[in-house]
Amino acid sequence: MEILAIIGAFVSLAGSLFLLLAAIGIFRMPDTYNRMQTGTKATTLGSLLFFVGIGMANPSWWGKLLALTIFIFITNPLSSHVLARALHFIGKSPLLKGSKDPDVRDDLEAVESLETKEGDLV
Amino acid sequence: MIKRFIIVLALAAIAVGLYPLAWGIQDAEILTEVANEYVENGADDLGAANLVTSVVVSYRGLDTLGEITVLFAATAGVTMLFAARKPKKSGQKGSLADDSRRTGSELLQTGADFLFPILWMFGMYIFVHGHLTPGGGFQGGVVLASAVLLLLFADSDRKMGHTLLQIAEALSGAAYVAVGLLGLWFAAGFLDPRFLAAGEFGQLFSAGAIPVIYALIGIKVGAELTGIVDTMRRSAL
Amino acid sequence: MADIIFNIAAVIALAAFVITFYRIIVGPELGDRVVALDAMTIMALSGITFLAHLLGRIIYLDVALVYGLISFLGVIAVARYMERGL
Amino acid sequence: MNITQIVLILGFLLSLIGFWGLLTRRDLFRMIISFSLLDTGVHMIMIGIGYIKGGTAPIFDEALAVGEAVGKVVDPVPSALVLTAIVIGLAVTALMLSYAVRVYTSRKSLSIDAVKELKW
Amino acid sequence: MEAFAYRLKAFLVLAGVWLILIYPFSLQELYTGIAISLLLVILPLPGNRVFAEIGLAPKRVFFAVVYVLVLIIEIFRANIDVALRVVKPVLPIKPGIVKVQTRLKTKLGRLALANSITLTPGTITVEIKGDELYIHWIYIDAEDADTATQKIVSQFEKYLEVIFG
Amino acid sequence: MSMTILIVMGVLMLSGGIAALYIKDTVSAIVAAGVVSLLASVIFLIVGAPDVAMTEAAIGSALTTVVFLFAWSRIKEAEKEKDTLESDSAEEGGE
Repeated sequence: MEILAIIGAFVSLAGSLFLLLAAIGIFRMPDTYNRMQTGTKATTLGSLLFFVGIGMANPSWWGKLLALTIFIFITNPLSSHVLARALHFIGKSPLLKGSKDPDVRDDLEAVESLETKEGDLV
Repeated sequence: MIKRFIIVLALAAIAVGLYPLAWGIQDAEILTEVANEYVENGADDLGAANLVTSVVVSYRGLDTLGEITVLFAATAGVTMLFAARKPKKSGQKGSLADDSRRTGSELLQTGADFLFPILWMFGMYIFVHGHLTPGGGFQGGVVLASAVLLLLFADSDRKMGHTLLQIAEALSGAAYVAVGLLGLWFAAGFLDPRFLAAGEFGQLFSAGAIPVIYALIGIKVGAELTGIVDTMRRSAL
Repeated sequence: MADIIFNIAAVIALAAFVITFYRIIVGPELGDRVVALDAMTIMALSGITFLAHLLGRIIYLDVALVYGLISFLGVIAVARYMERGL
Repeated sequence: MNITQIVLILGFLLSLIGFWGLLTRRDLFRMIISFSLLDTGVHMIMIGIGYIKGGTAPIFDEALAVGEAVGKVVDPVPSALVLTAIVIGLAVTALMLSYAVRVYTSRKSLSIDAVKELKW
Repeated sequence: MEAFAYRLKAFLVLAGVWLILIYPFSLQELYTGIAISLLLVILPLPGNRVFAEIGLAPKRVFFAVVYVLVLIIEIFRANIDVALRVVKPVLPIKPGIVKVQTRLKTKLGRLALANSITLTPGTITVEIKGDELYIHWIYIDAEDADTATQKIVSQFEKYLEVIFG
Repeated sequence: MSMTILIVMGVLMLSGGIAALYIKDTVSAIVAAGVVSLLASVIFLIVGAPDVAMTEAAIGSALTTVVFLFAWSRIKEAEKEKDTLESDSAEEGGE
């Protein structure tokens, strides 16, 4: 039992490192889309590992932790998608300031004609 | 400038007045007399594992009844304040009625459809287990309301049947009072849950009528909060 | 032994929480704040499960479930406001 | 420093922030936000008063047996009061917000200075 | 008949979630869960029809298990990718939005595809219109739609096509 | 340990409260107020009131934010309407 708890503690430690990674990503990335990239992925895995670790230390808690994990796996990417769509709608460009790759622009034009841009609400 | 000075002065006075309250205090070692009574006898008395639930539903049940009345009054007030304005017909000059709202993405709609029954079941889980876990009628009602909200977010043109809401609200309110009266007739007093068998402590079917009362509160709170939010959504100015 | 490592993990998660909170305060736009809010609530979920472990009460996990639902709903509300769907 | 003290101080400070916003902001929306902060602060004070040293939640399960609860659990009464107070807080906030929207549609401004009827 | 089928599937899903929520099983909880699930299935709730796309054939279940494993491996890869990007002094990013094709028609399948794309290395689903997904990519490798589709979508599509029919 | 978490959460909560008053953008202020509620709910959990924590998370944070956002979008719509009306009849602009 003790061994399992120690393994769980290390798994939780790994999870918290991923959470820290997400935080650093949100801190460092230059624009909102990229912040979202690190924010979504790293927090999902980090919390998954954290829950697995807690579940190893307390084996009778598996049910609720599993429910939490499933719930996070459905909702977290979905909220990221909705947020990305909203950002795109209000006209945030996904490109960095310096880079103007012509090839990238080609594919973007299809997207940018997708919706009219009226980004004055925010 | 002098106004701001007076404000700072007033806040400083409040802070100085509160200072001894916060500073000298230590962690209490013993409960107050009333709380001690509840903690010592609450579990044997009512059979509910969650003492907060015992207090909310039974010991201070009348408070909760009044509180639900306040909630109802607030819902009525919000409806009145918004419904005084007739929504303009779309197409009229200068109106930005519902038709200019953007519908949610297809994925959000699918996700909302998929999550809706699960969230309702989760809400029911919360208010049925009100006497065993930290949940309860208010939290469960909010979860029900937020499931409906998710549908409204996904599709902003969705029409909601307010008749159904009102029926649910009225029925659960009436049933709440009826259960209270049953307590008056078959047990010690109004809202006394002991007219049903106490059951085995810690199981789902225990604590007399507390799960029933909390479920009714949950349905009522859910209907009222849904009503508030949907009124604020529908009223195109 | 296990408790020490769990505490270290919790401290790291707390540090992540604080770093993310920076974006809520200064984040130049609404979108950044909402991204930070989303990440922060997931971190808080981990924190709540840790608290449940620390205090030894399984019942606190119910709070975590409601908390997760709530973070989802809040983010979607703000996003839908941004794209004028509310 | 102990937990009761910290929670009480946090509650007081949050209430003071709410008061400050309520008195200095002129925008109705900010005033309502300040009010909800004040609300949270008051709830925190009430919960802090009910705390018992080393207390845990007053819910019996495997981790907390019925007989030995006294001295281990926090006061359930403030919890119950705050529980209902939060719900009422939401209802009051919604009412204030609909009032603010009405003020905006009739006065075309969200500033509190636009509401002159009750001024003296 | 069809209505009965999707109601049965919805019932099974709801009962499963209930059983997960109340993990230390007891008979009373089971009865309550069945009652609540039946109530939710019988009521004319808006979303129940979505559950019709869930399949219970053995092949589908097998593919679902494989798909979950693949997804978890991809999530680990994504996080290592994020880690490598975040800790470098100069951020190695070249973001942009690309368009990819999907063959999936079922609603749940598309939702699962979009969620998987969001969880895998460097991509977020921004918009879905008809057969086309618009994806924010943190480091654009391939500009044309076919290569991008190959890189991002195909690995999940082949499982999801079977799982959600 | 719980003391540390309590103090950190409290400091963050207070700074969130101040931010809610002084951020220019109103919707950002609403989000900040929601964050205050979320942190308050963690604090309630630490002091042994999970019922209150659940209620605060569900109502204080989510529904309050949603209600604020609905009201704010109604005001935004009214503003739009006012602008279009004003530009239509330029001689009689409001305010």
